[in-house]
Amino acid sequence: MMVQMESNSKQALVIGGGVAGIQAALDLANMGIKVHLVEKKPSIGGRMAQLDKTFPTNDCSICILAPKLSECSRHPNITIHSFSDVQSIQGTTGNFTVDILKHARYVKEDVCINCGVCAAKCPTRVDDEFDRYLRKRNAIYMYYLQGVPAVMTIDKDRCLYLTKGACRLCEKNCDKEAIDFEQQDEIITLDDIGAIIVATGYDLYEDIYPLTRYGYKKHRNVVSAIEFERMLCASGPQEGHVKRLSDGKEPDKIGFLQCIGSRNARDKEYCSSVCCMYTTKEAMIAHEHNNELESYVFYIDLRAGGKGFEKFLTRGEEEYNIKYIKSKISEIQVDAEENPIITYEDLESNEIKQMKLDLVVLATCIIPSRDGEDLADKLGIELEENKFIKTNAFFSAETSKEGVFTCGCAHEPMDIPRSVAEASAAAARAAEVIRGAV
Amino acid sequence: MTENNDIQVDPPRIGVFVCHCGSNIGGLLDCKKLAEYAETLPDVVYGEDNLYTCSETGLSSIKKAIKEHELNRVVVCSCTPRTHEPLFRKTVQEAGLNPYLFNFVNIRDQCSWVHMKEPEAAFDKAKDLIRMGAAKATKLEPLNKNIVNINPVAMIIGGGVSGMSAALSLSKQGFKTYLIEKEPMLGGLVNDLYTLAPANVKSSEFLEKMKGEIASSSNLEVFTSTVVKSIQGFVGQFSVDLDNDGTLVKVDTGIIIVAIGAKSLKPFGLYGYDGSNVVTQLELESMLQDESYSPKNVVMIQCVGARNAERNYCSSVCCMTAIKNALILKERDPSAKVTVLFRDIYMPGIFQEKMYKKARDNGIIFLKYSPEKQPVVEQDVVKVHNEFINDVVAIPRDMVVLSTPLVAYDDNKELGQLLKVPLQENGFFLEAHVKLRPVDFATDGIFIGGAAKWPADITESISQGLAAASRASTILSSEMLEVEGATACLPEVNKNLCKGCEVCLNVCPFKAIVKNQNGDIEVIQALCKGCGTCVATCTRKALTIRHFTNEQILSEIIALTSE
Amino acid sequence: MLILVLNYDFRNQMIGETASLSSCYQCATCSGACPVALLTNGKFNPRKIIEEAILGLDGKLIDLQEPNAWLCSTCQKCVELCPQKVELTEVFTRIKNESFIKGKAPEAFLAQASSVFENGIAIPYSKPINQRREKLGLPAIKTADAQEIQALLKSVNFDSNLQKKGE
Amino acid sequence: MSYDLFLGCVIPARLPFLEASSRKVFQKLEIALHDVDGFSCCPDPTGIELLSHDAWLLLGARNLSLCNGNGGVVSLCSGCVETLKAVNYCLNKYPNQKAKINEMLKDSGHEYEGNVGVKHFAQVLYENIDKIKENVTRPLTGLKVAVHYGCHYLRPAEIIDWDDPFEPVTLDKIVEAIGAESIQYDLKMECCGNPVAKSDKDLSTSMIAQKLSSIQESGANCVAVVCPACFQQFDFNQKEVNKRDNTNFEFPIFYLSELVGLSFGFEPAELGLNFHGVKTSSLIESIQPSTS
Repeated sequence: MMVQMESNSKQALVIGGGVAGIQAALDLANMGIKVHLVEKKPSIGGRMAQLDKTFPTNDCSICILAPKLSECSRHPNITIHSFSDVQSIQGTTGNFTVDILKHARYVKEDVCINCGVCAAKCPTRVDDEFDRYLRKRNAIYMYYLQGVPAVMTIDKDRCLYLTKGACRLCEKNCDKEAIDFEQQDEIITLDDIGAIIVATGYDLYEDIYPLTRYGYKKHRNVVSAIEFERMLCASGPQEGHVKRLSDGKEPDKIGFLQCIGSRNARDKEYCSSVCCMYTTKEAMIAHEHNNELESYVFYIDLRAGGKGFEKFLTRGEEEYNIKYIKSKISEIQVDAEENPIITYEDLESNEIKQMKLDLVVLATCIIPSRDGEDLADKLGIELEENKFIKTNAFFSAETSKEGVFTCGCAHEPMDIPRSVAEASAAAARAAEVIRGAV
Repeated sequence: MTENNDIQVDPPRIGVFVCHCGSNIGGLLDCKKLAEYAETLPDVVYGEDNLYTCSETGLSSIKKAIKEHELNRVVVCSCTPRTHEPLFRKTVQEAGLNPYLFNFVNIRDQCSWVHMKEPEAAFDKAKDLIRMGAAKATKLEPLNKNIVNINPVAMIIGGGVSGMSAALSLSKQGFKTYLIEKEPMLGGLVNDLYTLAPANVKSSEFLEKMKGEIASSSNLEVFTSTVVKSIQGFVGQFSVDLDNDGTLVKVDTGIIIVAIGAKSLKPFGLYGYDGSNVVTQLELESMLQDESYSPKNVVMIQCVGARNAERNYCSSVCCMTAIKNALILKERDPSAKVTVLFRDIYMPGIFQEKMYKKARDNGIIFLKYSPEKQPVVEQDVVKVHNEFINDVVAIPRDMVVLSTPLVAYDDNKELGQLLKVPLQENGFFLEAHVKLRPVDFATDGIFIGGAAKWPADITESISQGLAAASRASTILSSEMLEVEGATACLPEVNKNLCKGCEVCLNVCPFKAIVKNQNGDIEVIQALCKGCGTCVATCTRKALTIRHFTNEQILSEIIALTSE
Repeated sequence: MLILVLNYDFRNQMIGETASLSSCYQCATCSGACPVALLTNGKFNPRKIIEEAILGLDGKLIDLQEPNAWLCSTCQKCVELCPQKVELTEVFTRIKNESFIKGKAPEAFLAQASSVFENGIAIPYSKPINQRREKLGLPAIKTADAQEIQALLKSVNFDSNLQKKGE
Repeated sequence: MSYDLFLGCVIPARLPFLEASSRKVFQKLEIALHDVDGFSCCPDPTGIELLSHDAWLLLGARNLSLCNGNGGVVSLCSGCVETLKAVNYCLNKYPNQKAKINEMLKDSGHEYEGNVGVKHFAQVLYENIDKIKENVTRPLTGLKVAVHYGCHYLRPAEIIDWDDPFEPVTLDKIVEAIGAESIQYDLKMECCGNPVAKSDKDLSTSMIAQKLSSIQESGANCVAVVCPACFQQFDFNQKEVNKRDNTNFEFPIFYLSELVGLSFGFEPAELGLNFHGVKTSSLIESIQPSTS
C-alpha cells in the first residue's frame, strides 16, 4: 500500500497473535489504522505455526504463514507486543484504555540478531513446549525457528543465573550485548483504542485432562494429534521421519482415534470441527513418508463440509491407504512391545475385533483458552457454557460488549479458512467503529 | 516510488542464499555445498546457506550481506515465488535495492521434493538451477511498479445476507456503496426460509431488520431487478454497465464483491419427488409458513443428489436445515413422528452439535443408510436398509422431505467471464487460496463471499460478507495502489515490427491488450499479470515482457548448457 | 421375511421415564468396550440392542431375542463409558422385563425367582448351614414372612408372569 | 458408630464363614452391627430386577423401610449394596414411583421415606483405615494380592457414588494398609462373569478364565474380593475352568474381611478359611508361620 487514507487517531487492539489475530491486524493496518497486536508467547504465529501441513491442499503450514508473520513485523501500522498479557481494560466502545504487561525476556528485542550463540553456550536443557516436549531446548531460546519477532527469550524459571545466581554464560558470549538481566516486567498503557478484537484461539485438551483410559503420557506409542503434527514436521523433533517414541521404529500401522473428549455428555459436548480433516491430512503426510503405511481412522460421523473436503477424504481412501471405521474407541491396551491394542466393533460384519497398532494418534478436543475467563473478566464480555466467548448466533464477530469483537477458535472450534475469514470480518467491524468514532 | 538510484547496478555483484527449508531441502541436498558452489559462479561475490531464508533471521542476513558485500543482485534458492517472492522483493528493497533485482530459484518444489529418491542427481540439478538463476540475475534490470488511482467506491453483486452485510459495513466505513440484486427485492435465499438456524429466528423478521438498516444508509445505493452487463477496467477503476429492468446504468467503482449465493437443487426423478408429498427442505420451509401445517409421519432423507459422483461434496447446511425443521414439526405436534435418514450427520461446532442432541432428545429418530443401499419411498412407508442393524426397516410416512444440496447458479459462468475470475469443478467461484485468502480472488480488487463460493449457512455468509468488505476496505482506504511491474509491453523500438494482427488481443486471458485510437497495440499495465502468453504468440516478436526478456531467458539456457 | 416396522409404542416403552435412550448416536463405544460382546464376537451386541430399542423393533428384541439381552453381565462398563449417558442396562432391563411377561426368560432366572416367591429369599437355610452357622458362632436369622412377600409380589403380577415359562 | 447389617441371601445361607470374618473384624474395630428381623432378598439386581423392575423396587423399598440404625445400613454383598442404593436413588429421583410403591407397601404396614444411608462393608473399612492400621498385629507381608473390585462395588458411579468407576483405589489401599502388596493386572477392572452363568454357563466360565490368566501373568499369589457372587465365581469355579481349559489355577481367594482378620491376628480357623474351595493354608503358612 502506498498512500494511506488519512485516519483519525483511534487505534485497534488485537489480542492473540495466531493466524486469526494476524489477519485481523494486517487488514486493519492496510486500511491505515494503527494496530497493537498482543501475543502472550515470545513470538506470534499461534497454533498454525505448530502444524506441519494444512488441509485440503497440503500446503506447508509455516511456509504459507511465514510471509504473514514478516508482513506483520515490518508493517508500519502494526506494533507487536509479544510475551505480553492484557493487564486491564477501561472505557467503552470507541474509547478504551488498555494496560499491557510486557514480560521481561531479559534480551533486548532491538539488539538481538538471533545468531544462536547464546543458546549454544547455555548449559540448561529443558523440554520444549513448542515441540510438545518431544525435544529439548535451552533456557535461552527462540520460541520456534521462524518465530517473529526473531529474538531470544530467557526462561526465567529455568535460567541458572535467574534461579541460582550464577552462570551468565549467554551474556558473556553475546557479541551484541543483547542480554539484559536487569530487564523488568513493564506496563505499557495504550490510550485511544477504538475497538478490540479478541483472537485468543484455543488450548489443547490433553494439557488439562488426564486421558488415562487411553494411556496417554503412560504409553509412549500413544500421542496426541498436535504431537504427531510435530513428529511429521520437517523442522520438528523427528525432522519429519516419524518414529515410535518407544523404540524408534517407523510405524506401519497407525490408528487415529476421533472425538477424544468431544461430543461427549460427560465431557465436552461440542464437536471440534477440524479433526476429521486434519486426521486425514496427517495420515496422508505420514503415508508420503512411508508408502507401506496403513491408517485406520475410528470415527463417529465423518464431517467434511468444507470446500474440497469430501474429495480429500475420497483421495485419502483411494490413494493413501486410509480406512475409515465407524466406531468410537474408549480404551487402549498395550502388549509387551508397547504396541497399542484397541477393541472395536466392525459395523459391516457386527464382529468385535481387536487391532494391534504401531502407533495411536488421539484427535483431542479443542478447548477454550485457559486464560479465557480471566480475560473475559477484564474485557467485561460473557462466555458461553463451555467457556468459549459468547457471540451472536448470526453475527459471529459480535461479543456481548459493544466495540469488542472476536474471531476464530476463541469463540468456537473452526478451521483456518473460517478463522481467517472471521478475522477479516472482525476487522471490518472494528474499522466501522473506529471510522464512525471520529 | 520504488526507484533506488543510490546503488550502482553495474557491474553485477550477486549474492546467493540457499535455504534448507528445515529439512524440506536440507534433508536431501547439502545446502552448504550449494552455497559454496554458487560462489564459484561468474559475478557471484557472496554465497550463504540458511535454515529458513524466509525467517526474520534469514531476511536480516540478506540485508546485512547487501550492505557488507555491496551486492546489487540477490538470488534466493528455496521454495516458490507463488508464496515467497513478495517477501524477498520487499527485503531487498528495504536494503536499498530495486525489488526486481531479486531472482528466485526453486530448488524445493522442482528439485528436492520431486527427486526425493535420487539425492545425487537432485544435487546436480540444484547446481544447474542455481547456475541458471545466477546467470539470469546478471541480466536483471530495475523496474518500477505501476501506480493506479483508487476510486473509493464499492460495488456488491448480490443482495442476499452476505452481500447486504458487505454493503452495510463498507457504507458504515464511509465508502459510497452500490448493491446490485437481480431479483425485485433484497434477501436472496433467506426470503424463501421460514426460520433461521441455529437461533430459531423468523427469516422475515431477520431480513426486515437488515433491509431497514440498508434503507437508512445514506451512502448506500441499491439497484434491484438489476444485472451486470459488462465490466471494464481494473482494481481501483472498474466501470460497470448495469441493466436495471431494461435501463442502462453506468457505475464506476474501485472494487467489486461477488455475493450472488447459490440455489437449492430440485431433485427431479429422485425418491418420487413431486413437490407435494415428496418435497425439498426449501419447499417444506414455505409450507411451514402456514403455522397450522403439521404432518404426522415425516421421513427426511439427507444427501439427496449430494456426496455422489456428480456432486462430490457435502453441502454442509442440509443437516442443520433438516434438524431445524424437524424440531419445528416436533414443537408443533410433539406426537409427530419424524425420522431423518442420514449418511453422516454434519453438525460441527458448538451450536450445531447442541441442536443435534436436542433433536434426538426431542424424539427425532436418526437412521443411517449407505449410498450403496438407497432408501426406497413407497406409498405409505419409506424402506431403508439400516446400517446399524444390517436390516431393512419400514418407516410409516405421509410426508417425505428431501435434503438437497446448494448448487452453483448457472449465472456463475457468465459473471466469472465478465470478471475474469475462475470457477471450480462444481461451478462455485474459486478463491485465491483456500486456506489463507478465503474471500479474495487472485485478481486484484475483486472479492467473494457467501454461498457463491461454497455452501454456507447464514452465520458464515454474513461473516464472509463482512470479511470481503474488510479486504475491499484495505484497497479503498488508499488513494493509490502499486501493481505488478513485470508486465508485457510493446517497446518503442519494436513499434514498427507490430503489424496489428491482433493475435495477442485474443489470447490475453486478462483482457489487458487493446488497440488504441491510433490503431496501435497497447498493454494496459494495471490489468497485465505478466503471464507472457502474448509475447509467446506474437508472430513479429514485437511484444516483450519485463523480467522475462529474451535476453534473460537465453542467458539461463546458455548457463544450463555451459557445464 | 420379517418386515421390521418402526413401532413407536414399543420405542416409547423402551425410552421410559429416564429417556436417556434417545440420546444415543450409535458411536459403538459400548460394543467395543463390552466384555461379553468380545467373547461372543458380537453375538451379544449392546449397540445393536439400543438401536433396535430406538426404532421400537419389538419383533427383534422380544420375539426373536436378537440380540439376546440376557447375556448382559450387568458389569455397567457401557453405562459408565457411554458418551451420551445412555443408561444401557436400564434399557436392557426393560427388554428383559418385557420378555419375562412374554414368557421368554431363561430357566435359571425363573428358578431363582420362584425361590424368592416361595421363601422371600433366594436361598433357604438348610439344616447343615444352620449347624455351620452355629459352629461359627453366628446368630440365627429371622427373614421376611414369606406370605407377606408373596402378597407384595402378586400385587405386581410376578406370580402370573412366573407361570408363563415355556409358553 | 453402629449400622444395621444387611446380610442378603448368599452369604448367610451359603457362605456363613464370610459373615463370621466380617463380624469379627467389625467387632475389633468397635463398629456395632445390628441384626434386623424380617429382611427379604434385596432383591438381586442381576436376577429379580431383570424380570420385574417393579417387584425389585417394591421389595427393595420394603427392606430399606425396616432399617432404623443411626449409621444406616451396611451390607457384605456388592449386589445388595447396589440394589439398596439404586432403590434409594430411583425413589428419590421419581417421587411418583415412591408414592406408588408406598401405596403398595401400605397393606403390610411399611412405609419408606427414602432416607436410609447404604454402605458397602468395604466402604466402612476404608473409612476406618487408620483404625485398621492400629489393629494390625501380623502384617501380611509377602502376600501378593490381585484385587478384584467387581462391577457393582463401583458402577453405576452415579448411584454407587463411592470410588472411581475405572480407576478405584479404596480396596488397594486397604490391602496395602494390612501389609500386603496389591498387584496390578491387565484385566483388573473386568467382570468376573458370575451374572451370565444364569443364561450361558460356558460364557461365564470364559470370563473368569480370562481373569485368572491375567492374574497369573501378573505374579499375584492370591485374589481379594468383596462380593459373594465374585467369591463363588473365583473360588468354586476355578476348578471348572481347570477342567474345561486344562489349566491348573490354584489361587486362594480371600474375602477382604478375611485378609483384614488375618492381619488382626485371628487364626485361619476362626475366620472359617477351611471352608474355601481353593485351599488357603499353605499360602498363609508361607507368610505367617503358625506360632502354635
